[in-house]
Amino acid sequence: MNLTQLSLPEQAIFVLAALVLLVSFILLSQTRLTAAIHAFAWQGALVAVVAALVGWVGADAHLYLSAGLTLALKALLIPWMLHRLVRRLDMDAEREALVHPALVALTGTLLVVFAYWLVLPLERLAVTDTRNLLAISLATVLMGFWMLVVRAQAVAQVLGFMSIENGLFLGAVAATRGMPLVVELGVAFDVLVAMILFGVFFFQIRESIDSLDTDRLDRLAETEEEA
Amino acid sequence: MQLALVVAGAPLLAGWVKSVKARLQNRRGPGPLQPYRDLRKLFMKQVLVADSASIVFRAAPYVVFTSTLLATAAVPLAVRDLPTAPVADIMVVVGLLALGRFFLALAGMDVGTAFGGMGASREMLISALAEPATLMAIFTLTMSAHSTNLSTVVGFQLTQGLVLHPSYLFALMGLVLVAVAETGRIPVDNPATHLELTMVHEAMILEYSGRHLALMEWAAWLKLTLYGVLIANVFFPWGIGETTDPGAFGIGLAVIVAKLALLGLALAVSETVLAKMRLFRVPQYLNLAFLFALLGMLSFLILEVAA
Amino acid sequence: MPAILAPILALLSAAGALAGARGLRLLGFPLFGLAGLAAILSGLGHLLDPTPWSLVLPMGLPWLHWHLRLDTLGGVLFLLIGLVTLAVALYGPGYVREFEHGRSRPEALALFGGLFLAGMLLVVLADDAFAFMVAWELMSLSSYFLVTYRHDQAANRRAGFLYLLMAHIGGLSILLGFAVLAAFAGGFDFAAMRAAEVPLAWRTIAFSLAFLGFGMKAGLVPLHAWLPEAHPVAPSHVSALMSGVMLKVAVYGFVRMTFDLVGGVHWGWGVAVLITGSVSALLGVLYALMQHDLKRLLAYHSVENIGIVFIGLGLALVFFGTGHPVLGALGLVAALYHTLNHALFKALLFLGAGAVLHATHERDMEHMGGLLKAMPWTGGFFLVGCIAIAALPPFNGFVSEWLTFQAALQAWVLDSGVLRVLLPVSAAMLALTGALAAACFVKVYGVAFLGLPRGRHVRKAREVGLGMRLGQGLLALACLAFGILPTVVAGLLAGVPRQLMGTGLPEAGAQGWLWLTPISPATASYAAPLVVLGLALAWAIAALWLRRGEVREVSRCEPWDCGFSRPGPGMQYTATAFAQPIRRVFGMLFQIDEGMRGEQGRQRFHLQVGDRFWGWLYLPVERLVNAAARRVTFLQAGRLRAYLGWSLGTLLVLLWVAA
Amino acid sequence: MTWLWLCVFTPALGGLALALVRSLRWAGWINLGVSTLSFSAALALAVQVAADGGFTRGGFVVDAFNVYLVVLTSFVALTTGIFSRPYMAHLCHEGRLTRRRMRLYHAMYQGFMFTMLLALTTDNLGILWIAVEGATLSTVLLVSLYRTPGAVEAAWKYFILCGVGIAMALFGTLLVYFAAQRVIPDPEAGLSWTHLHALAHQLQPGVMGVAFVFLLVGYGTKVGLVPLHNWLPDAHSEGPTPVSAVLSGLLLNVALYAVVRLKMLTDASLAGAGGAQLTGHLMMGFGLASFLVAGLFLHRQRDIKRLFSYSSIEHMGLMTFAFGIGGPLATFGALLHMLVHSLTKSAIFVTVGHAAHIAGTQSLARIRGLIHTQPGVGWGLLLGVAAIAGFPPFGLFTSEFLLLSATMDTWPWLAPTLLMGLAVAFAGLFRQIHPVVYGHAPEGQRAVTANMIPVGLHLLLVLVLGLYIPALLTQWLDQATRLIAGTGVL
Repeated sequence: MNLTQLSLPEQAIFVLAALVLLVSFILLSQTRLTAAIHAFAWQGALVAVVAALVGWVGADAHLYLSAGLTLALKALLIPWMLHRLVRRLDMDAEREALVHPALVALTGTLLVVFAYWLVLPLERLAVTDTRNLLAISLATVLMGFWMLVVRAQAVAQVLGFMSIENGLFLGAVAATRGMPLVVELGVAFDVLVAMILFGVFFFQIRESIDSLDTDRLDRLAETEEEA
Repeated sequence: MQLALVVAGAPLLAGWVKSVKARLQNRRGPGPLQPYRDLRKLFMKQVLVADSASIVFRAAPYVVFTSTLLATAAVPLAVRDLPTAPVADIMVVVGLLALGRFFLALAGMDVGTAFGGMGASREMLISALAEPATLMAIFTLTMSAHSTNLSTVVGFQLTQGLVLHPSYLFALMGLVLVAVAETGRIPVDNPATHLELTMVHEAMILEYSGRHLALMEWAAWLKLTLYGVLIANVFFPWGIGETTDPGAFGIGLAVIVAKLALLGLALAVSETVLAKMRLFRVPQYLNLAFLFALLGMLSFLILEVAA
Repeated sequence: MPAILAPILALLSAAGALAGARGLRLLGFPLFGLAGLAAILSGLGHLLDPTPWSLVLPMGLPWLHWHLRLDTLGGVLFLLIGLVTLAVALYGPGYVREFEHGRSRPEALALFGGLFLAGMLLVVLADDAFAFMVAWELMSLSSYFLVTYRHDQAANRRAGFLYLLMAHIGGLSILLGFAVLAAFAGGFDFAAMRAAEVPLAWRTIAFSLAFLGFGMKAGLVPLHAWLPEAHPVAPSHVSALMSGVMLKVAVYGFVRMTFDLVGGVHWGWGVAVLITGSVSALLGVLYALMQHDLKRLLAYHSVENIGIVFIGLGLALVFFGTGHPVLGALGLVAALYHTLNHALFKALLFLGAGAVLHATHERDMEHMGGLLKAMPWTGGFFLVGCIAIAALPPFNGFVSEWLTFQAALQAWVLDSGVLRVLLPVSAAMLALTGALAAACFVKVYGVAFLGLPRGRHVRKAREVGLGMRLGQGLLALACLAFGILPTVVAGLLAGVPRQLMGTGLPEAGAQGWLWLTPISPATASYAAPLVVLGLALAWAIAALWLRRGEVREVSRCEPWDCGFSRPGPGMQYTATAFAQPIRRVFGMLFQIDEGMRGEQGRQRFHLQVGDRFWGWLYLPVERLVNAAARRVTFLQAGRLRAYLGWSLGTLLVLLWVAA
Repeated sequence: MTWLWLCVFTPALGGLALALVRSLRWAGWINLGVSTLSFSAALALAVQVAADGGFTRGGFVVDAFNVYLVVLTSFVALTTGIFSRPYMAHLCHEGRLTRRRMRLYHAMYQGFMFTMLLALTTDNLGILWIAVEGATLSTVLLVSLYRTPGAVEAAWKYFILCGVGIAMALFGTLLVYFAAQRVIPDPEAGLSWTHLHALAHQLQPGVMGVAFVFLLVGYGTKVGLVPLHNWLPDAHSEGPTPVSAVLSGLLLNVALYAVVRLKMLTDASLAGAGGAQLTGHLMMGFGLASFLVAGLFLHRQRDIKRLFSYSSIEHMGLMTFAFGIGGPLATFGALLHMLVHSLTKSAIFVTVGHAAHIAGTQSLARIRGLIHTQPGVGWGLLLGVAAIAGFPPFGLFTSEFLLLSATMDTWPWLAPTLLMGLAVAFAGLFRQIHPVVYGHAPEGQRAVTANMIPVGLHLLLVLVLGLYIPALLTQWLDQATRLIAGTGVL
């Protein structure tokens, strides 16, 4: 399809979705924690706005609700919690060196391509006209996953995890105009609980290996058990 | 009847071999009847039994003697179809001899002397290695005769008349070698020696005296005769009596005596020219015997079974 | 009488465990004996009248209940199990009394002993694969617990582990064999399997799996390694059951599977079985000769005898496969006969060894000697066992080997020249085996029971109690009976091939009960009763004739020994010394570690004779598994990111596959 | 219906209540009471279902497939509760746990049970997802309960791996919803399993295929399929023993249950497009891989709980393989295996808990001579291992027997691999356990007050199931088989 046929808000949706993807690239390569947290907050906000716009275009009310939920949770609450944690663990200045930034980013783009290739046959089936977002959302999910793989820092991993959630939510909004309400509430609740637990764990990890570098959590391995 | 003859004749064969040997070594050895005198002397003597010996020691001579006796009973001597023949076929004969050997060896170990054990150990080794060769040789015969009953085998030989079987040649050689080993003659064992380290048979009966010793010796001679008769009658059955009437019997008797005399001669000669071999050469010797027997079997299967 | 009674009684005897430490003696063994009696009766019943007895228990799978069935073959096994069990039940109480105050209490013996017996009986009764496997593994598992009963020695633990492992592998391969048949039969009950039409290729696969599985249990070379480890370490009455009966159950399984279920035997299988059997027989006896631990030696002899049984089975397969049913039947009867015999005399010998152990707490023959004087009864029974296992007339071992020879000697009827050569050669190996076995038991008896005592314990040895003597006596009597009345026994056994393959031994008893003529009177005949009679007569005559006159009395004196000084116990020939020539001759077959140890002056000769197959088969397998295990650890290096990488990779690959 | 509510929501309320109860003694008993209540409700429910079939109401579905799992879950919850009351109390006295953590433990224990039962009974795929994720969240703190470095590490790995995995499952669910929208207009019903199952053949094969991959990876992580299994041994070995017992006995089952439910949908939709084998092949591949790899891992273990967690992976692999084969026989076998495996495995973990308590360590090298020190525990462990190794007359043999014959019918050349794997696993298990049970006990090793009732009960049940499967159970399993495989075995 070409954008010209779409109404302005729809075009806006695409733009914003593209921005979401961009943010996850930023997350991938952003090594300063605080900055990364900000980026994540922006991603949450973008997703929320997308949801709202989709709801406005498709004129169904409950998307507003879930948009608000996302905004509150992903754009405000969680980033705020993370900030507090980072400050309490005084790691504001913490920065983590990426091994091969270029390679990481390149792989990221490959993942995007893969997502597109995968989703292409599916998109034709979508009832909504915002179906192309499915590729973006899958890409975001995979990027989040990839971020978990390349970033050893616990907070960064949490960000990756959360951005996966963002991607999922985007997908839900884009492909199916959101999930049934009870499900979305449940998911939101789970995410919140998860975040709290993450917070607890930061301290537990910190006190066990006085750092948040998860690569140093390698006590439980099979390879060292040379019998 | 015939059994009694064998039993009576056995010492004669032994004596005959001895005396011939003496002649060959140009000594004036004892006459062929010497063994009888020995027996009489031994039977008269009082029996001494080592105080460490158990019941087995005292029972052994009788078991050895009787089992050998029974084995002999199954072998046709002068006449072919004995009433006793079907009781035991050739394998039972072998089994009975083995029984005798078993007790002989046990008796050897009973007193608890070093020599007894040594003799027993060696005897069992030799017999164990001899067994397959014997069986192989016998199989060759029995498979061509389709029977393991000796009288049937002999009968088969007679009926088919003079046929040159290459298999029989090998079987014969194998069996002769085995017989030499089994009866404890040179080059495997030397019945005359009491030199500690070379004894086999003698070492086992070292502690015996009196009638026990007599029985043991007698059993040994019986065994020798038995193998002689076996070889003679199975491979060269001609002249053996078909029926039990006295005439045939007489002829058969004369013939078999002649055959045995010849065999004894051959044995004596070989014992004079050969030297006793080391114990650990014996396996090779018996392998040779087994090889012959196996060749006999193969040549039978390859050359003759088609016929 | 209903065959189900025996296993029920066996299970009840397991309840003896509840009655505390003395329950085994007071409750377990009596029920054990009753179970044995029941087994004997129902076994004989089915030998006399071949109509099978069958029953369906509402157990197991909803759509596959337990089918039970007892036919002639099962009857033979029942008879066998019953006889040994009865003897063990008589023997046991005296033997286990000393355990009641030991560290490992006898409840376990009672419980698992009963389960063990029940398992064996149920294996014979089972008429569908599921019940068969359940009973089979019940047998293995409970016997494993019996093997590890004395688990405070590390060696016993190792033995138990090895035993259970190999039993399990064997069981799995049997299961697979059944599965192959079931795939064609469309059901797991034996009736369907009999009826099924299976192509030769799959038949061969099923046969190979059964051969592997049952052979492993029966202890065929090279899968025998567990046997000499496991059998000796169990309490002796259990060793008697394991060596005497359990191996036979494995033989039963093989016969059932090959001749009955798979059917349509191929002579090629026979060749494989024949060769394996010959090798096992020969190596078994050679390894046995090298042992000086009495029970271990007996265990190796089990390998030998199982080999002989499989020679017979191989002959049967060859003859059936080449269309000579009568000869095949002869081979089968010979094999079953030897199975029966081996059960009797091996159980007898193990009970004897147990009695010696009981009296002297000594398993090493190098410390025994002169036991015959101390324990005349045990000594006498043990002698019977030795003669029987050495295959000497007039005892039972000889008869079965004689039959095997007779079967092998019929090779001339075969068309294939290879087979014609193979059969006599295997027969020759059998002969060698027999002779070596004789040598081995001369050594055993001569060293253990004759000569002078070599140890303190042995000097203090006393004859064992009445029950233990009765148990041995029963088996000794059975050995003699089965040796003297071969015609009757062979006649009974001939019912098995008649039922399985449709041909019996028409000629076997044709000449009356006195004459055993397997093929025809002209071919071969053996009149055991007359032989015994002859022996007795000759003995009587000789004795009477010689005992006359004035030289009757015997006077004792010290041995002459070529005039050497009075021989002490130390001067006797030891078991190791006895076996030395044979060790020299067959040296290449053993892993011999021989030499002098210790510094000058106090040097000691030491000798270790090992089983070559450890190096050839077992250790390599273990190494292989360990290496593989080390390989896979890369999956789990302990780093979370690596794990996440695995997940992501998996996801992407699968997506790529799916789309 | 009331029974269902009672059964599912009692644990939820109980969990909330326990979060408030301060007294330790009471907490333990309340925990027991709640479990008992839920279990009896489950029994009543089962009887009701047996009487007049399953039902779908109020967003819940109860059919033969999940009812027996519900009973199983609540039963294991009960027996583990029986075990854990004195055990945890003892740990608390030893000072390894503070009172606050004990409260956390009890609350979370019931919370976990709630999520399990919810996941089993809900009709809504979304709620299923939420429940499974909830299970992760409720157990992750239990895994790190000891606060040892190892425990924290294990918990973190468990959290991240399962969280991410589950996220994938959510995406899969999303795709299913996406496919559903074209056939089910009502958005609320779009995730109802019953509706989907009814119309599954119309669902878009392409979407469903991709969706299934996401779901398999997602829930498969929780099942512990190689190579997604890495969290499992850590979590099992570092967490408290009752937690390991319920994780191994229940959580894995529930995850597998989810996979199977979704497989049914996917198969139905793929059947039209011809590629019906996709799901089966995927599951067989995963199953076989997990089975073999885990079997090899067994040989290298040094920690007794790790050992048995690998054995769990192995058995889950076996079940996955069986479900992958499909067909009535294999399915029946797999269902039976789920039952007997979780019974046996939870019993084993309970015994292992006592063993570790006796020896004061979890290291296989230092636990010795259990039979001497405490025959009950020793025999329990030995028999449990014999059962888990698939020895008759224990129930696992039955299921493995069925599985093997099914393999023989469909994939004959896979059967030898299966047997080899079984042998390897068996050897690995026994070579480790043998010295632990037998041999001389080290000096000063004392018997402890062990409550072997749960173990005995479980093993007895497994034994009975090996000898005779009651008609009621047969009926359930057969109905479940019909549901999953189309045709039954009877």
